[in-house]
Amino acid sequence: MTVQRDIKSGVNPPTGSLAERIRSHAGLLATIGLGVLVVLGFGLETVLSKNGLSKYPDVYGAYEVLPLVAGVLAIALARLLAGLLHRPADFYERAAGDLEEGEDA
Amino acid sequence: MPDILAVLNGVSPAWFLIVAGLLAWGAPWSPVRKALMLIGPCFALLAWFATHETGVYGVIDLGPFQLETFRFDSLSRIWVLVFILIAFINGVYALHERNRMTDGAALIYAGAAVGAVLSGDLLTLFFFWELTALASAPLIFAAGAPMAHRAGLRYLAIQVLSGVLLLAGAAVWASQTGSWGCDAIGVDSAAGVMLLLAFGVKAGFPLLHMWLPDAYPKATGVGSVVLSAFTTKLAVYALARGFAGEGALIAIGLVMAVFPIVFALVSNDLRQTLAYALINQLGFMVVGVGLGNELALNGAAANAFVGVIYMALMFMTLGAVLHRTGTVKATELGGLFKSMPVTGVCAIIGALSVAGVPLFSGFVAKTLILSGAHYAHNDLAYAILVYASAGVMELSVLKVVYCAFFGEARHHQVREAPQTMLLGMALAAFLCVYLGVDYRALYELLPFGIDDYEPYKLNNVFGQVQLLLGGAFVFALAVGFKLFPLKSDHTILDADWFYRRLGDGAARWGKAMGELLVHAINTALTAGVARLRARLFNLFNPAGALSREFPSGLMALWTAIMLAAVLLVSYFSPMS
Amino acid sequence: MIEIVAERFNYAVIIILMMVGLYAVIATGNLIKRLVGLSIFQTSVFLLYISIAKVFGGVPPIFDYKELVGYKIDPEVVYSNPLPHVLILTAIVVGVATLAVGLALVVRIREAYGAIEDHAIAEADYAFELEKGF
Amino acid sequence: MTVGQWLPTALAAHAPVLLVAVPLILSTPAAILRTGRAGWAIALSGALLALLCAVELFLATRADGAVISYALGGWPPPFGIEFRVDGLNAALLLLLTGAAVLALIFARPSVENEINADKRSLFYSAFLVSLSGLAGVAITGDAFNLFVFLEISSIPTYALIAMGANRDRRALTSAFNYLVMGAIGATFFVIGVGFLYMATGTLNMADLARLLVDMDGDRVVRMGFAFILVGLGLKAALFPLHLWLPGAYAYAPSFVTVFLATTATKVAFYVIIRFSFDVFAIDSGFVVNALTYVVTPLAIAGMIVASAQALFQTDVRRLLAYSSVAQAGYMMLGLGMGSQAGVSAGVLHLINHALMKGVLFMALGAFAISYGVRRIENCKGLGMMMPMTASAFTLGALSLIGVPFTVGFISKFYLIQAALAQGWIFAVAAILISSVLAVFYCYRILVNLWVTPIPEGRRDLAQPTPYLILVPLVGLALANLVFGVHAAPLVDIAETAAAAAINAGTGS
Repeated sequence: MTVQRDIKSGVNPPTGSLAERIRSHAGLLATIGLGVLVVLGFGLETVLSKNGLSKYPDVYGAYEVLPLVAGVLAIALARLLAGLLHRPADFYERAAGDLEEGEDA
Repeated sequence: MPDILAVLNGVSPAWFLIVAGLLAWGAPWSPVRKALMLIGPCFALLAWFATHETGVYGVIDLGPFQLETFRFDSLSRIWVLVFILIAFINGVYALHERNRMTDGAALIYAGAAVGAVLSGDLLTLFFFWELTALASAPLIFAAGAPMAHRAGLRYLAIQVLSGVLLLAGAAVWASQTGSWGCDAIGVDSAAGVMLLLAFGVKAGFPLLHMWLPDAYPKATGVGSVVLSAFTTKLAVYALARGFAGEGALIAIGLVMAVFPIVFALVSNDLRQTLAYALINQLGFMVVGVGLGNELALNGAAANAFVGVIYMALMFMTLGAVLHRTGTVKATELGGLFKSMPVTGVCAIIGALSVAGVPLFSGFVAKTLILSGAHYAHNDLAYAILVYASAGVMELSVLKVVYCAFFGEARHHQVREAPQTMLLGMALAAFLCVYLGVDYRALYELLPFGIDDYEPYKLNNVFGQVQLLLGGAFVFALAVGFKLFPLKSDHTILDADWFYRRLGDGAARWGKAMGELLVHAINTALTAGVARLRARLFNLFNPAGALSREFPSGLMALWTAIMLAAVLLVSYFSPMS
Repeated sequence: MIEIVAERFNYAVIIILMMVGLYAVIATGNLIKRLVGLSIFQTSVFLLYISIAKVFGGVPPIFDYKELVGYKIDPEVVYSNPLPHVLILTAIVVGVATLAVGLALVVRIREAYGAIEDHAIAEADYAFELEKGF
Repeated sequence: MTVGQWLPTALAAHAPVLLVAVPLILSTPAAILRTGRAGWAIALSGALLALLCAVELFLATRADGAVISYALGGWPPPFGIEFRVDGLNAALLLLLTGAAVLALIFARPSVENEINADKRSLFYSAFLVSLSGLAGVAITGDAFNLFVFLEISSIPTYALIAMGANRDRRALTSAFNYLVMGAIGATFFVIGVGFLYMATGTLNMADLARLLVDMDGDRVVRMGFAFILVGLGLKAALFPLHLWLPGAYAYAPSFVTVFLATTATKVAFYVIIRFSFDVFAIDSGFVVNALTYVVTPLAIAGMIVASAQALFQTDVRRLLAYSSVAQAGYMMLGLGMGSQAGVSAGVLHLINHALMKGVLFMALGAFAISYGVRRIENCKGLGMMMPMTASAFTLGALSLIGVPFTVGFISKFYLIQAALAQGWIFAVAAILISSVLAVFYCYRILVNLWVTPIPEGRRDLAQPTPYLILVPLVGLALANLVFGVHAAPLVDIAETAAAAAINAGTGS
């Protein structure tokens, strides 16, 4: 057990099998893969359709951009909201008097 | 149909569930209760199959009015079926649990929900409406903690309030129209508004929604599964019954589909995240009901059907996590996929269904509502729904799956969930996939025939996949740059602040001021005035003059006053 | 003027008695006095009924008895109405019975509480209630 | 006179007078015999005979508009005293005698527990007199005779309440209060009758009704109406004239509370209905105005204030007593509407309230016998110890709240409907608020009954509930349920009664 942990500790990253290296960078690889797919999707649409991005005019243009914008927007909003409305976890419990000073949930 | 089934023709499935629930409540032996939890839904399902013709059965004649306890038609039967299914799946899922309170309560709750869907008049609806409230509260209380107790009381109060609104609205409605029938109502009258509010409380309308993220995360692991399934979908059914095509519902539904997303993203309690995601789901259905065309109504029904299953699946996986780790807080979980792979797979299937990935059940249902919005030429609704569905809805379920099963590992020493829980989850997961593939089976249940509708058209699938990929990409980027998920244990204020903090604070302030006032009276008044105070106290305290044993003098005075009142009134009355 | 007053003198007295009786019930804390007030109040009603029965210029409704033809009522003579008198006899009996029960109760109350003032009794009850806790 | 279906014709012909006379006569042997059991047997047989007569009268008046008139002593009305039975008081007589029989079955164990052995026969004797008086009030057609019966029923009631002094001396003061107020109420009534006599020269109620139709503007008549309404309001515990009631219900012996709660105020209600709708013409402006502007606001205030007061009680019976005041508000509200639907709903609630309060007070009596329970916090764990009784109590409480499939729901439903027919949304709101309050005060008891664990040491005190209590208790509890589901018979009775009250007034 201790031996293994020594090997895997971050002192010497390049060691270890390919699978392990993939696993440790799974997040990055997934992000890149997704990015490629998204770009591919838009590319495909642009190539295949006559009027630019909108391949299916009856489905409102390049609405597929929406999630990108919306996702960014939502996460930004969420962070803003968290900053504004953020309270300790036991906020209500303390307010309601379930918890006294110095007591934990 | 076999002859055996003919006996059950016209017997409301609700009774099987309720009777099984009552028996389970009384049965002290766990195996008996577990058997009842499986047998009850089975019989209910048989009754559902046996009643193959639509119509009104089980009319109870109460003299002045008639209670229609079993109205079986194209709209109600799909809801009933999914309620029975989920009651059964929950029965399987809960096999490991030894809790007398929740077993019976879950069955009665399911029965009440089925009964409410099947009720043909507002009085019957009210009865089952309140029964769902009463039967579901134990599922929250059973969690045991004082927090759960308080949340359960808040939940119960709000649910009962909804029932009272319903009864009041029904009474006014009946007095205006002379009918207790539970049919199209509309918001033109005061009664209609009252009924809409009553339904809206249960459907989680904006600002009326706070009971949902408040109570669901505090229920027991098993309890939250059934809680997520019945109450809100029942409300959607009631809305579809009474307010189909009501324009206001589109706006309400859109708000419901959008605003919870932000809360879902920042909530630390994963079950709370799911509760917000549930409101978002409900928003879709409410928009579908509000649009009111056949496609959209079908979409609302289909969404309710698959929504019950995949939301239950999500709650089941988190229930399993809770069972093993004792927590569902994002900050305390992570990397569970290694130790609970089956649960993890089920969660992923659930998440894919929620997100609406093609070949999963969410896709075939959600696309109906989107098409409905398109068909109605409601561009704004369409755009917002797209935003809410593929873009961000996905984020919140991705967050649940990511926080619990991937990311930084925090629990190394847990076992896989119990076999029975896995079986329950597997059943639900199977349905999620099956309905996504064999979507005709789902479409045949819908209230309006849609043989010609084809969800798997190239543009549809392609567009949807693109949406999902975009959402996933944003999520992955955000995770990569450590922008998300937020890693802190916190409470995010929601509308419940108004009553939990502001209302509570006002009550506290009032009490403190009252105490100060009493104190001031106590100290400030001199001996001469103290006599008056003593009198006041004698009058108003529990043993005081107003309730004490010696009121005959006071009473004689009242008599004189009342005599004067009657004399005055009768003296100055005009002659008829 | 005098005539009007004289004509209604009875009713004035009745109203005064009624108010006196009711006031006594309201104002006094002494249970016996309260019963006395009640009696005055009831008596005013007896007077009311008897006053109703009085017909000005009427004679007592006592009829001559003539053999063979029975009672003879003289159409020339104005009689007072006998019925209210009869009624009020019953009411008096009822009033006496009520008073008797009331007095018996006061005796029992005195035995139980050692007091017949309502504030003393209320305080005793209050103390008892406090002892048990709300 | 209609020939009876039940009794031999000879008896049936005299059923009205027998109904009153039998209990009155039997009270003497009950007093003389001096053993509790014998007294009980005599009282029960008296009540049973009265019940038979009541059933006979009830059946005879089922036909539409049927009226039985019985001339007492052979003097024809309007000169002699008349006993007059129609759809309205036939139902009340049935309720009265039925409740008396059930209460008496309950009485034996209860009285043996609470009353000294040497007083029991006198106790039953007083009860019989009281029953006879109440029956007389309900049956008589003569206004002054009604006053006499009112006092005949009241005076023994004061004594019966005072019998509770064995357990709590406050019974004495409660009885005294009731006496003072009852006497004032009865005196007010008799003043009112005096005014009516001044104005019309008759005391027969049917005759009065005939004459009063054309005397709308007469101030003496209006004065009489005011006195009669207030006097009866006192007897019926109309808020705020209810102050005698909580003490009387709380400290009287259990049996007396059961009997009073199911009958005494109900009879006073009947008289209010009789006078407001039958004797005085309901279309007179002053009656309508008094009902609308005085009775209705007070009824609504009573429904809410008394329910709120019930919320803060510690003694279970006081709690239910305040709830009775609130329920009286419901009935008054029905009357206050002045419509046939309103009166019908009021009468229905009158009957239903007797059913539910009968169950509740009987169950409390059973608790008191087995464990001496009187306060709410002492109810802890009784659900486990006495499941049958506690279940019956729970059923009664649910009925009180107005849960569907209980009688409480039916009458509230009719009340709401009647209110809506008038367009009285505020009345509907008041009913709902009062019901919510009822939920809370019932919740306080029910939680103690079922949820809280059995306190240490109580298990050892266990005593089985006597069968003589269980039988009437369960019977009444089931009646709550049965008539809640199958409401038609009671509704029919109430509607006949309302029709009798209103049509008799306008028709004659």
